[in-house]
Amino acid sequence: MADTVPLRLNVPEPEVRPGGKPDFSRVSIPKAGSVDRPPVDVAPEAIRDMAWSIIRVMNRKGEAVGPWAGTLTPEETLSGLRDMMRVRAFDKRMLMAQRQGKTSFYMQCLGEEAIACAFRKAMSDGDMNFPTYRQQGLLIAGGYPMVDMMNQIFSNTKDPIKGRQLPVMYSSKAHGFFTISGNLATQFVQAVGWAMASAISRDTRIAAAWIGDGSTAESDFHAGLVFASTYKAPVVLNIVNNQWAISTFQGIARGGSGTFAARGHGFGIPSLRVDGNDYLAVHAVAKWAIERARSNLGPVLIEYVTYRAAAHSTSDDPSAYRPKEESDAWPLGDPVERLKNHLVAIGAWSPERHAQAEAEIDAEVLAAQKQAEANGTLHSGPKASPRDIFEDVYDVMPPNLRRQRQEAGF
Amino acid sequence: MADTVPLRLNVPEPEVRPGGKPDFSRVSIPKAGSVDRPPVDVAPEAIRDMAWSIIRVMNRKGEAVGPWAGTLTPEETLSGLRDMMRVRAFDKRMLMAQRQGKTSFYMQCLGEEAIACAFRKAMSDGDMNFPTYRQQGLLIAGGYPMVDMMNQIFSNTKDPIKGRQLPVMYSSKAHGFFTISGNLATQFVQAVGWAMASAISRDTRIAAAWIGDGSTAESDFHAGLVFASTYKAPVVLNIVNNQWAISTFQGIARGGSGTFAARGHGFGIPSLRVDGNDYLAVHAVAKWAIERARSNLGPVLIEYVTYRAAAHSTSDDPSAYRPKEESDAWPLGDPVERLKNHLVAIGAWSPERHAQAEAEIDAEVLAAQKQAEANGTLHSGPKASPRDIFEDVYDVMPPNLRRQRQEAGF
Amino acid sequence: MTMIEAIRDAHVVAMERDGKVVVFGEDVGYFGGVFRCTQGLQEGFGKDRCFDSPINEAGIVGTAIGMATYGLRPCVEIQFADYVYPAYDQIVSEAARIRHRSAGDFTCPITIRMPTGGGIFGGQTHSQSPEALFTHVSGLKVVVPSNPYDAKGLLIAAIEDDNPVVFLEPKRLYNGPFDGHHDRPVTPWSKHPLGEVPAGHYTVPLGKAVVRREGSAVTVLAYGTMVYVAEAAAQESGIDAEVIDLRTLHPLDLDTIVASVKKTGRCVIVHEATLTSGFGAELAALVQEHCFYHLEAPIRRIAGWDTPYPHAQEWTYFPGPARLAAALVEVMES
Amino acid sequence: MTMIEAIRDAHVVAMERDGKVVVFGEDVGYFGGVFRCTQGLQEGFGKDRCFDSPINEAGIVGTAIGMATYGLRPCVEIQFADYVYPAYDQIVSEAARIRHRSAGDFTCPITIRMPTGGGIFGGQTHSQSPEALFTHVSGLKVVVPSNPYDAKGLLIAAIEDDNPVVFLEPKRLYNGPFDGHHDRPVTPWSKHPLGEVPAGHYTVPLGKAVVRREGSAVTVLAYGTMVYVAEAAAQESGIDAEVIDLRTLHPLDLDTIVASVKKTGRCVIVHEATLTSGFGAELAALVQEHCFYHLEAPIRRIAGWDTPYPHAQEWTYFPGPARLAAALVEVMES
Ligand SMILES: Cc1ncc(C[n+]2csc(CCOP(=O)(O)OP(=O)(O)O)c2C)c(N)n1
Ligand SMILES: Cc1ncc(C[n+]2csc(CCOP(=O)(O)OP(=O)(O)O)c2C)c(N)n1
Ligand SMILES: [Mg+2]
Ligand SMILES: [Mg+2]
Repeated sequence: MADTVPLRLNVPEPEVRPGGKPDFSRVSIPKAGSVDRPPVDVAPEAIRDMAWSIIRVMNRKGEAVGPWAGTLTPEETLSGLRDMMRVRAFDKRMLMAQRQGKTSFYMQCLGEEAIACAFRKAMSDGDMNFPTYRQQGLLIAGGYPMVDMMNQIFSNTKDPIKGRQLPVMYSSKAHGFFTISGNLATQFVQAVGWAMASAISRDTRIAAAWIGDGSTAESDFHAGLVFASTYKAPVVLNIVNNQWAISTFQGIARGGSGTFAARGHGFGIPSLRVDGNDYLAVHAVAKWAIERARSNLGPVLIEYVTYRAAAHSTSDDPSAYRPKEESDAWPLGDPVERLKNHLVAIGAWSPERHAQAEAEIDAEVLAAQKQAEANGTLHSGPKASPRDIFEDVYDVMPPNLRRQRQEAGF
Repeated sequence: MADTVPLRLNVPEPEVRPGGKPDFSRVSIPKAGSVDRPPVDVAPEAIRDMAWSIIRVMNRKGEAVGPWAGTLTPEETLSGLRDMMRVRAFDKRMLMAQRQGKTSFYMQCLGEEAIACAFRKAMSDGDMNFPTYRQQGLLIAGGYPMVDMMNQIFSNTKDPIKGRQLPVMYSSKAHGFFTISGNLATQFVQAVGWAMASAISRDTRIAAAWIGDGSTAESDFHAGLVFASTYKAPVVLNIVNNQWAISTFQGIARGGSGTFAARGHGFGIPSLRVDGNDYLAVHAVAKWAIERARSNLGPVLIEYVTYRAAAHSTSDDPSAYRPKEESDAWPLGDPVERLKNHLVAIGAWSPERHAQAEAEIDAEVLAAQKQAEANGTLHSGPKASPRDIFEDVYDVMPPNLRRQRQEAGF
Repeated sequence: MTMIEAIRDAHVVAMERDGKVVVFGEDVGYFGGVFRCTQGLQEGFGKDRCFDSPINEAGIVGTAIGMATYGLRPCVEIQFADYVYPAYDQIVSEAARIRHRSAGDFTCPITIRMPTGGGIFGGQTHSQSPEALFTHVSGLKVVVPSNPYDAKGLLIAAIEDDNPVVFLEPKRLYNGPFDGHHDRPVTPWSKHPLGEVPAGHYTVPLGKAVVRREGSAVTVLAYGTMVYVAEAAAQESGIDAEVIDLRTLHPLDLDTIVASVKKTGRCVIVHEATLTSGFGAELAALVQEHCFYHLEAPIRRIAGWDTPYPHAQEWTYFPGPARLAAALVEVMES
Repeated sequence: MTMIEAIRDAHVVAMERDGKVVVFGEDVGYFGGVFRCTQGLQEGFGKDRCFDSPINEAGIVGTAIGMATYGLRPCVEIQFADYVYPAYDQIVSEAARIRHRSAGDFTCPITIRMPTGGGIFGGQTHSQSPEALFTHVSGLKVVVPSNPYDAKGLLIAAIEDDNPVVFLEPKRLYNGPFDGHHDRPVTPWSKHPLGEVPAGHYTVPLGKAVVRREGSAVTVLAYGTMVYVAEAAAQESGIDAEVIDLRTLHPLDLDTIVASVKKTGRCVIVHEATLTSGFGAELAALVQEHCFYHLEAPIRRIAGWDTPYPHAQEWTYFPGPARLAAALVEVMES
């Protein structure tokens, strides 16, 4: 062994750090329309390469091209644009509200709007999402009232979850939105269980699991894949790769596999990779995956390639760990802009109507905010009841909690 | 959705259960010598197919053939045969000792002897194994005294771990054998950490992680792969696929991936599959993997295809869940018989010498047992000291334990 | 009926009454569990009501949670309580909190069964009693049956309960009421009145303790195996101890405890788990708070030592009748 | 110096003295941790002494264990104590037991740091105090510093200790001694004597409590943030309370506690964690056992309620000076 060279720890690093010039030349981006669309019952092995490619529909000219194009009418596409614009306007307002001290915390999904919005439109009522904190698009595109979201964010008297949870941790069974956990990845395997339950019950509903790139490193991700693979659970396993996990670039979670979609290959799960900033591509891929799951063909894994354009949360300042210009350099562009351009290109939309829609949506969000603020905000106005924290720990309050509630003076 | 067919849960089942006729026709077994031997610095992607194949060296005639042959001299091979015979004789004796009430519990590795024995010979002194309870071969092939193993099994006064642990849960740092845990899979990620430490320390030593087919479902398996992949840890990740996890066949852990080796593909880890009952193949593959790891080329994953010929442990009766004849039907044969035939085929061995070696080894094991029994067995003779259970909880005994030891009367 | 048979029977009753009850875990399907508590269920109810799971405790509990939020009532087995830790996050951060954090929008009616306790030469990883790690978690119920009758009734109640229930089965009691005299043969349940288990549906309510032995001198708080150790210690010491079998640790039947200690003026707590921060600490804290002016002696805790559960020396670790009897004598003398 | 700076300084001192000390965890490398406790370490010591880890707490602790058994001294960060549960199995079944189960053949000198406690509107997953889940596990040491001076000295001691140490940092104290008056501005550490932190190497020994406020009427047992709540409650109630800062929960400095309670005859325990089976239970059990004949009133526990830590109502949950003062008055009156 004398002539063996000493070992060295490999610590992956992003290409650039603050001060450096953003460089995404390593991200190879296939042409829109260039990736095949296999039949939904394709064998996983036959589409291996799709885990290293990127399904894209909109080309630079804004045209929808290739085999994945055509899953939405122009009206549906326009409604999709409006959903994304709503999400963006909502985020902007709530960020401001947090800065004004009306809530303790906020998380935007800036740049990632297409993913949840388009996915939601491919689902059916009754299907269930197990989301992370960055899928507000599922609620907004699903018609959940913005004012209820705001009530939650403001922890006010109409907060559906009674002030108990951190802002943005929504819950709505009726809207197919599982109660968000602050603990990363736990929902991933729960989604698989929900899907197994649907199969056990000879139901036709499917589940969708959501996770971030960084969180795929968590062990519950593995548990989800193991159970989904073994029982062929009717679940779509979504990985939102927005390049960052707080300050940590995706290479730390990903390791040597090249992509997150590749993780599915260890389990014989068909794995697709899609341009997460291309609303049409996301919709088409989601539709394909949901159809496959609902046809009892088992789970599908999808990696959405996107970029977290904003800070991780209001507690974060990304300029400490990545160049400010990185977001602009991101080669897949902005999802709202791109869908707008597409609609303009096909003659269904115009810059003027877009500006007008923006104004309408701003007004809509502002109206919702006024309505929500009337129910109070975190530090002023009416409040979620302190007495309420003793409820719902159990279905029936046990003696220890009754004693404690009394001691607390309620 | 009205015309959607109801979903159904897929619960994988083994081909046969007790009463059925064993059928391994699904196990496709490549010819010995037919799988290529790539250079150690090969790109993982280039050898993908090896995760669905089986590297084999010994053919039916007992010849060592193909590119993986030739890593051992006849003398080394003979010493390997003796190691396996020792392990087998040891297991047989200890099983009997358990039946005689000299210990509470025992676990054999019948049919799997080649794996640990051959792997050990490919390692260097200073390398560290993180084993499961079925790698006694690592100790025996590494020259750890049988009598010390027996002292542990009998929980007697010379038990190196002082009666504290279940039998077979050995520990020997000096022999590169990490203290076995009863909790499955925890060691897998620890091995990766040890390897990372070696790299951080600019050392040249590598680690080997061990896990069973069933235990790959555990989350620590994932944690191990994630960290190994990201930091390119110098570790060989060994999966012993002996077809069963107590009563559960390997399909429950494996799911849709076809093999366990495939798991590595999700992480860009080169993954090999080898005939676990072929001592020569195991040695060659282990050597390749260890060389790769030691050359700072990162982790390698190896799936050993074998069969758990005995009960899971002395607490188990496999006739309740698999046909008694299944073991005999196992198409990869018996590792001891096969290596013996090879040695006979190359003229280095004979049935007579084999019978003689068997007798010698039996005597050796019996002598060790006598020596160990002189130090006591679980229920008779001298005993591990009760006072000792208060030691080693911490480096220095804290006040609560001092009080308790006193209360216990020691 | 043995405790194993009673548990099996509880499953059958629950599964027959409610098609939403599903059962899974490691080796629980075809084989029926390493302790055989689920034997026959797969055959009787089909592979999608009872099945083998991969070896991933987080996955077992995590999928069960998903199923429960769908509307099923999973009852899952962790092969040994010692292996529940990988599932701890799913239990603590998820099962226990889903109702509260969603204000009842989602609920999580799951039962998590696991064999607990030592005395079978299982060493540190087949002997643990982790109940205190669950009693500290609001949102969970924690149950420890001590006999076949209770095991069946409590398990049915647990499965029917709308909250997550951790159900710890003292494995040393599976086949008979073990009192800690490991050198004597164990009486089988067939010879014990609590081995008489009615057919069909009944429940033993969660949250209710029971006085197993009336007495006036000192109250012994026990659960699981320790109930029989306490009975033996009372008898052998000749001290007229009142033995309370807690049955449910959370919610705790404090009324029964307080009434007894106020009557006897003395209290000894016994459990097999490690002493420090064990459930006995909570019991001692409550008893001294609620019975302070009635106490004539310090509350004593007899428990496993603050060490891992040893293999060869397990009877040194196990809080048997001799240790408990000595404590009773001591408490009577102080 | 703030507590964050003190912790950073402790890392620097430990890493400079011993090349075997390595530091990793989520966001701790380039960025220096979400609370910035490891800022500058990667730059100062290189990428293989301080680095970002994948988001897998079991992996962080599991690899740290492997490294420790190799011979390094890893000091790892769990981003919030609320996220330690996925690592619970590695801590409980492995780190805590390796020395014992191998009879000292392998040892596991690791430090697991984590910000703990609430009061920052973090909701149920950024506010928890899980210390009792570690004090029940023999083989672990459990430390909770309450000020910059101690934080540095205890952290250096923890890193140098040959046992696994769980090191809980009350995040509400990072920038100043918070006494529970959330409506008042917090005094920065620069204005507090315990914010004066010597340069270079020193240790505060594990296992030694300290009397923060001498008093004769009642003993208050506190740690972390509650030390300041206790001081405030004493002052505001006018009751001459003796406030003990435990600093290390395991091993516990029982002598200091017992001496104080024997002197005052009364005891109130306060912690932020949920009441039932919290560490206060163990303290109450010990105090009544060791000071029974000196106690003039029941020991009271003031703690977080048995609910998840709520977001908007966190000050209802938080055991502030008003609640503690009321308990002091009550204890004095009974
Ligand atoms: C179990 C657990 N560990 C750590 C955290 C702290 N944390 C919150 S978000 C986050 C990063 C997640 O990154 P990613 O999965 O990529 O999602 P993204 O924020 O990019 O959408 C971390 C480490 C947590 N919430 N839960
Ligand atoms: C965390 C944990 N869960 C469950 C068990 C119980 N258990 C012991 S061995 C075993 C089967 C393991 O099968 P496999 O990994 O295939 O290894 P083999 O026994 O076949 O060598 C199980 C479930 C355990 N020891 N630890
Ligand atoms: Mg991300
Ligand atoms: Mg196996």
